[in-house]
Amino acid sequence: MSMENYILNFILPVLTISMLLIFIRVFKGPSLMDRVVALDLLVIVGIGAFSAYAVLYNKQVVIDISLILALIAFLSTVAFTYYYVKGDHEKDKFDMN
Amino acid sequence: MNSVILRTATRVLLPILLLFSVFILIRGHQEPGGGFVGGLVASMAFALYTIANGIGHARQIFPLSPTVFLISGLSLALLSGLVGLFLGAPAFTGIWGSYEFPGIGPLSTPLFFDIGVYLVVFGTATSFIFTLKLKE
Amino acid sequence: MNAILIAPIVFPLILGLITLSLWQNRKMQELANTIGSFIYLVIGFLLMKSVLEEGILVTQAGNWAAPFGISIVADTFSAIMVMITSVMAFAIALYSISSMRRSNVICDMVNKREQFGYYPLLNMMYMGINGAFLTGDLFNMYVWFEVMLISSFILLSLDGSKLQLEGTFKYVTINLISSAFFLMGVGLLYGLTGTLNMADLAVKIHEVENQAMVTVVAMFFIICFGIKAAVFPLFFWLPSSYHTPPISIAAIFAGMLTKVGVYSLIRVFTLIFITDIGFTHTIILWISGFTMFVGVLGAASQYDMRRILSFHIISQIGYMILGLALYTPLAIAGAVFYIMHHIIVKANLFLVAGLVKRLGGSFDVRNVGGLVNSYPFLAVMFLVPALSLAGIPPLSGFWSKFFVVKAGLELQEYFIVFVALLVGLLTLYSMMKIWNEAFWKPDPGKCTSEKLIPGLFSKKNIFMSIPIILLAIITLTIGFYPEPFYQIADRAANELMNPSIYINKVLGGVQ
Amino acid sequence: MAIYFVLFFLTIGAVFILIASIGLLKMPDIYLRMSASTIAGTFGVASMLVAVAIHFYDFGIFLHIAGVIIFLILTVPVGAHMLGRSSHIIGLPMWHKTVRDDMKDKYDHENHTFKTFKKEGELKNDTKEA
Amino acid sequence: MLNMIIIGFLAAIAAPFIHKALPKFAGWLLTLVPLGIFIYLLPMISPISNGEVLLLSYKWFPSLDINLNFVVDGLSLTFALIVSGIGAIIVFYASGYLHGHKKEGRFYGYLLFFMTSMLGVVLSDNILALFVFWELTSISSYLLIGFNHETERSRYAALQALLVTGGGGLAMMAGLILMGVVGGSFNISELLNQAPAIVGHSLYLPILILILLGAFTKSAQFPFHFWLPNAMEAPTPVSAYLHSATMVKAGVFLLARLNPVLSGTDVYHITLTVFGGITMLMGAAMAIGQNDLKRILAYTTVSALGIMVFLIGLGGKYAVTAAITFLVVHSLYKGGLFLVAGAIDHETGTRDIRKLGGLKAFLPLIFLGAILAAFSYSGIPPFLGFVAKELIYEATSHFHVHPVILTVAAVLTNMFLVATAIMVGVKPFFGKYIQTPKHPHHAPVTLWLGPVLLGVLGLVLGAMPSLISKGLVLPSVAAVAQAEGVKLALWHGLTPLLLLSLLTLAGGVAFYYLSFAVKKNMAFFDKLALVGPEEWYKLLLKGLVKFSARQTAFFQDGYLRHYFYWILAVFIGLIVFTLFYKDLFGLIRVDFTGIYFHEALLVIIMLLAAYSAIRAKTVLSSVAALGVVGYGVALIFAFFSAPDLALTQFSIETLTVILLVLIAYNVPRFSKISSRRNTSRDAIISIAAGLTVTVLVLLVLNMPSESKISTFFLENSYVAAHGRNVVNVILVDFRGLDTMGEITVLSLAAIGVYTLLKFRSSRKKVNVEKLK
Amino acid sequence: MESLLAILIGGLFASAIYMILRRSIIKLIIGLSLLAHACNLLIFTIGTVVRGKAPLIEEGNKYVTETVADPLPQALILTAIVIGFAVTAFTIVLIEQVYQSVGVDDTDKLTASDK
Amino acid sequence: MRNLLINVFLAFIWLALTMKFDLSNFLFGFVVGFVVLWFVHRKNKDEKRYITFLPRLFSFLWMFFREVIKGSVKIGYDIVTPKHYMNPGIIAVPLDCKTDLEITTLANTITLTPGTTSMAVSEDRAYIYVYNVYLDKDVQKSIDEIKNGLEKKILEVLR
Ligand code: NA
Ligand code: NA
Repeated sequence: MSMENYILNFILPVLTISMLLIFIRVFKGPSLMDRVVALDLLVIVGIGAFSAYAVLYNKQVVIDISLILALIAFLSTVAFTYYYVKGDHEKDKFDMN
Repeated sequence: MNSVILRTATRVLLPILLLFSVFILIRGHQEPGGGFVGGLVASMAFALYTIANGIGHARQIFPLSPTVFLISGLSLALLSGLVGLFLGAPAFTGIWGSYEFPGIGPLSTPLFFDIGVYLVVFGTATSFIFTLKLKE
Repeated sequence: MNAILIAPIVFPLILGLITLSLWQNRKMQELANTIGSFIYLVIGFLLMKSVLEEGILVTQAGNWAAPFGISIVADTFSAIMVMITSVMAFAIALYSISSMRRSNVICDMVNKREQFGYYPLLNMMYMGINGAFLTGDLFNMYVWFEVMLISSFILLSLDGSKLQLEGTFKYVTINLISSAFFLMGVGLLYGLTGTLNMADLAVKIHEVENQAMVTVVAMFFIICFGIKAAVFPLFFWLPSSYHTPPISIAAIFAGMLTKVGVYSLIRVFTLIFITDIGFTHTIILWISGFTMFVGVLGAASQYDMRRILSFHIISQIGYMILGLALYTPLAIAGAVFYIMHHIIVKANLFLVAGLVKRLGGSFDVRNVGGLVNSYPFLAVMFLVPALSLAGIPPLSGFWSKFFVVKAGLELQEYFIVFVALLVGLLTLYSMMKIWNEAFWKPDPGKCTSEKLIPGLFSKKNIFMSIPIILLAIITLTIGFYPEPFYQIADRAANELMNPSIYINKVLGGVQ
Repeated sequence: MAIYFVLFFLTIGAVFILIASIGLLKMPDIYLRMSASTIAGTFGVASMLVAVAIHFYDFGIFLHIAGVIIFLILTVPVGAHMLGRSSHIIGLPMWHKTVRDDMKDKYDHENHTFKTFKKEGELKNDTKEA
Repeated sequence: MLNMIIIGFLAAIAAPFIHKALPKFAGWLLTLVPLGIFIYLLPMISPISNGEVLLLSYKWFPSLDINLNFVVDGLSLTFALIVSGIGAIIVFYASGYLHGHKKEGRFYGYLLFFMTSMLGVVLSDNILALFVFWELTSISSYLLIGFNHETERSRYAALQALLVTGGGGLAMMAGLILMGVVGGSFNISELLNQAPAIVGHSLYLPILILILLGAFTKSAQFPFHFWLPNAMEAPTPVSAYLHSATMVKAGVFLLARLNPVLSGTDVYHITLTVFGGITMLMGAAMAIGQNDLKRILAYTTVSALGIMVFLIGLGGKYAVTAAITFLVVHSLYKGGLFLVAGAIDHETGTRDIRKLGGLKAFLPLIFLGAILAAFSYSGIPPFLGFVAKELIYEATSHFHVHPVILTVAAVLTNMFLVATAIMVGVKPFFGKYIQTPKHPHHAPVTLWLGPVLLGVLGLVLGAMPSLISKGLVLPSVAAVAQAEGVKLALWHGLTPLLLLSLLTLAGGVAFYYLSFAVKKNMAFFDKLALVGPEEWYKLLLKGLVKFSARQTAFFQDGYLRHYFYWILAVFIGLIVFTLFYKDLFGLIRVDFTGIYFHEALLVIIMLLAAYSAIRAKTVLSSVAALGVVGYGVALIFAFFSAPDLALTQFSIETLTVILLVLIAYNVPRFSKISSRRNTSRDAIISIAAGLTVTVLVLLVLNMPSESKISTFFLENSYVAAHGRNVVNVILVDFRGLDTMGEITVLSLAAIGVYTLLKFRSSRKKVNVEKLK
Repeated sequence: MESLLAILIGGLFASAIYMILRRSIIKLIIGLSLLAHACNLLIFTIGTVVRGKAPLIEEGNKYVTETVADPLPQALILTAIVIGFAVTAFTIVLIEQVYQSVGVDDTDKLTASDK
Repeated sequence: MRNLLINVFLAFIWLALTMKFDLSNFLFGFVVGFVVLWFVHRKNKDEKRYITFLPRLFSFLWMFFREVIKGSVKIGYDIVTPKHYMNPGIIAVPLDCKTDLEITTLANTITLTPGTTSMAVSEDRAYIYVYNVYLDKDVQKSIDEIKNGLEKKILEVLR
């Protein structure tokens, strides 16, 4: 089994299965924080996938994408938590089904 | 957001990210990146800083109105587009300097155009942030 | 030549930037905008002049040869549109001066508008409009559409009243869907032909192995431009929104924006999608009939002047589209002529409506009355565009209708001609309804402020009156002296009917 | 030889990411989910990046990757911290088997800060066995 | 000739200002305009009577062969003289009638505007120029009928007249264009030569019908006659001028003018005769039932117009001569009688003949004008009316088919007319004086001069018919019938026709007395009116408004999603229809080979996310699912060689989601507001739309273009544009203009967001201040 | 792969349409965003869909040496994404304003401008 | 800190001198630079700290690395097995760190270590609240673990 095949048939599937699981959490919530954690993780998985891609196609350019992805994930987390705390918490109770 | 951890982290991150954004901008012509992403990164850095340190602090290190960035960005892009026109070529003709600056390469109208894009994106995103912050 | 071609796009942007940097200084903004609008007017005329003298003008942005870069092309049709836009811009610039100074009548918040970017937005909208007119690239047209749209979104919502927000909301959402269709159409077309340059598309479209697919893709453009042009049954955004903004904005919208859609329809359906005319243009024909009819009927039950006028836009769009559908030189010339006439007349009617509101106190014709006695000159200024819209000879509207009807009769499309004529009659009915109510009927006394309001030529209203007179004079000129205007329209039509002229000019270097 | 290292680190990373994802789904409260997800952000991604570094074995790329890792080290914990902090401020419920909460009722809504911890007095009150 | 027209219009525009400057003399002064034109036209009689035809051509719109070509022949000159001559009298009359009226100046303006337009109609040789003037007469008529626009009835009548004549006009326009297209010219003088071609053309019938629609509506022929009596809301001078003497005859004029082109077929003659016959009988009969002076005159005008159409329909030299003569007579006496009616109204304050009597003593000169007109009207020798009536009977009795029926109809009509002549011209002046709202004084010269002049003219011309016979009537007949006319003569000897005339008079007197009985049973007529054409008009208008309201409520119902339904219906409908029509479904190829597991899974996740965005019960979960879709798109970009796109998509998606959450935070939960029926319908629609798009993509993928312009970018990106990231080079160089637009949009969005929020907040502040 | 993407595009399009047809204002904007994704993917799919062949010229080369992805659709999509973002941002804020003025998340309550 | 920069600078000079820009050469250059610095500063009391800085840094990193792996495996095991071994809780850990940088570094290190998360710093900066998934029966033991472990190492590196 070549490295390409290994990545294509093991690494990437594992990562996408992770995405599926994360997605379930994104959808289930129940609170906004849960979704934020999940989306955050989703971006992390994205970075992982990009790393695998960099190896797979021998393209280094994806690395910098990772950096921006990390920045994005961080920004969204901070923004969400910021507004979440600022906002009216009572409303979130509706969200806790 | 009164968290010393966040505050400290963003203060450390801001210069790094701004530098990184310029890096993204400059190398955009050769590798993935460019003015748009660069501008976004810069504004994200700024957004982080604003959220963590409050709009007052942010205003202190960023005294210009975002509109100034919009106007200067658009003007720069437009001017670099019109340079060709003044030289008798069609508008938006790329003009390249001969001297190769280290790390940047030759100065060129597409580069300035991209810088214009960077400024506009930065101005727009910052304007969003400030407006939404003001809204509270 | 390069400069004059790009100027209608670049200059409004420059003006927009200047006014934007004068954000808080109303006086300076007004001054800059008025002077700028005049320069813009000159640019519009210069472009027209160059095109008339030199034929189709082309410049390749970025100096990249034709199908690769973005071509900017001014044929007679584009030049006409650009010129009229500049005329409208000038009229609106003047009208804005006093319509905004007098804040208490039109809207409490109106005098704050400049502070919220009224002039920059207006100018950048012109940039988008002109871009759409001048571009020779389909995707670039999408970009200009968006420039135009987003400025119009903001302008539409500028006062932020509830009704306005609601109107804007509908306008925005429907237009976003239209943009999506545009984008999909461009994508599919690129897949089929591998190019975006419209001239190149016109060539490559014949090389598509399955021509039927071209026809399918053409439907996307009928839909997306149809929405922008407000044809049946895609017009709903227009009557929902056009009556909500301040009148100077409503006027420029009513005059210009739908015409951009019509322009684009005419452009692509005379240049690119002409491989299956029997199918595509028949569909357009049906659309035009329904558009005319449904639009005019929409107006019949309305009482708000702006609503009546809005519905009439739709019906008049039908005529223009009819010209395209008939697809003969006369018909296309008729459509072009119709556009010229309609922009001027419809914008003027909105401006007059603004004066009626100011002087009579309401947009609702039931609440206004007796204006023919209190403001006889205003009455004349209403009658000119109103009768013109109704197609009363020899005003401009008559000729427009005449060309289209004649073309229809020559093609033996009797039914559509019947619809067109019937709609003409109903238009007359609507216009006279406004006249009967607002001008003839005794003042119902519902708006008591009348005594306090100075006349048409008072210092406070003079800048509102001047553009109205200006536009009325244009209408009368077109009406009484149609020959040169027809010559130009005919020239435009000839170019449109013979796309090879356009194609050769644009692709000149390549082929 | 290097290829095996690459594969090894990739595998480690992918597996830990998968585990973190499962944890995210399985854990009973937000704090635990967060804790589970951190392992992906640190261990998982880091090992994958190491794999990339080994694969290219190039100084420029090494610098890039070091940059990414440093950046992650700077941001991931801050993000997690913010998540935890906010969740607690809002009062998102903790798992019923949570044994202790020293932060309870420490939040000062006016200054958006947490009051200091008083060891003796409050320790007993706050200690509660589930 | 053009100068004349231009002067007329200029005078019309100047009139209000002249009146403002010289309120006392404006009327006198403006009378000079029509009078001048009349005098200018008079000398042309002699060349015309020698058979000459003057053609003058002014270029106007040569590209479309629409030019101001004027023709002066018998027909146009006769009409032009009537228009300008009576015009002069009317303007003069109006200066007294409307003396001191607030809108007197405007009135002159309208009147002169009309007169000039009418001159344009009768003098035009170009049918389109004619149409232009024709419509102008409609508009001026509208303005004049609505002159007393404060009353609802005036406005109603004005609009009615405009819509009826305007509608007919539009039909006529189509007819004229068709005729021009068929005949190859818009000039009547050229079309005359094409007559056989036009008559023989398959479009002849539509042309005829369309033109007749124009003529019939303008000339108030059955069933379009109803607008004319209503038009009597106009001031009396207007009624005298437009609605009896001139404008309403435009239709007759047009028929006469186009007679050489269109006549000769059975359908032409039968249609004109039948409709003309019905109109003349009906108009005359209805006139009997009226009590209002002006309404009586209005219905008799309808009848008279019917007679003229009837005569043109009969054709032949007798009929046409009769028509032309009757036209002149009618203009003289009807104009006079209207002026009389106006004077009576002006002096007494009423027009109800039941309330009028014995005015002879108070208004002697008016009486003179009235009785002269009435004699001419009744066809009593030696008045011109007698000459005309004789000619009519001559024409009917000599007609080759059904002479008896035609003659009986003509006689009957004339009997009614005689009766009305007595009602209008005799009844108010004789008998006992009845108290009227105003006590009649001696009428000023402005009021009596006109009627007397017209009455005397009727007498003089009747006594010496040769005065107009050679100069006007015969050339007119030549123009209309392309044949030698009948010379006018007062005395034909003791013929059976004279007997008919006597019978007519006797019958007229009898009908006059019978009329009182008829009027007592008006209820019957009122009921009849309920099924008449005016009711159709009302129903049509009401129906229009109702239908419009319904239609608008149906289409423009305010529900955004219904608008989307329409758009989608068009989208799916058009595309699917085209796909079927062009039989493209067979070309779909689906190929699922070469897909990696993770790619498929990613697609599945995205679809699941999209689905859960739909099914989500809370806003946040929906937004989060949307975020997943967006990240998925970015991953696809990244997987398939678009790193720049992936970067952008990731950042943009995050920003969008952040924005959405900030905004949507106020909305706690989606309420379940759509019914199950709606949701399933929408589901079907959306799936259909989705399938359509999928099919399209598959189809396009199966027929990719051979060459793409991108090769150029790949080859030149580095060499010519010094950039290795081709996408970026395209963005900033190859297609920099796109990016220019793009950043403009961005800036605008920033301004927009600022504006929206800022305006809103300042508005809120205002509200708060108001509350305080 | 293109076929799969075609199905994805259709699915996204269908979801977008379904969301747009809902009465909720918020769902409408979510629908519009989905629509934008569908459009971008459509253009992307119609360009060349290849793995690991970004349209970048290798350092030291003057041209691309192998078949790479079509750069033009990518540039178009990039422009479209940015424009879409700008418009969406404005729309989101607009929708918030509309929502605040109506108070209910229901487009059926927005009929005043048509009455 | 200054010396670290100087060391890196020296490494770069080494790269420039050898004209061989790769990772191993950089590391080699770094070592050479370190040796040079050691040689220069071995008598200077203040500067000498740098010489021990690296060992301390590595010691900290090693400990951190160990903790990360330990925590990851622990939680990973917990996740993949059906039974829960978790005993979570929030504890207040008294702080010796004083400056922003110290506190932030400690907090981030705590968070980066799987199983623990710094939730907040108290107003007076006397305590850091830490969420611990595997709290010891004796809470003090968990507190000490942080205080004697990470905090000590960090302060050693930073002071
Ligand atoms: Na476990
Ligand atoms: Na942790």
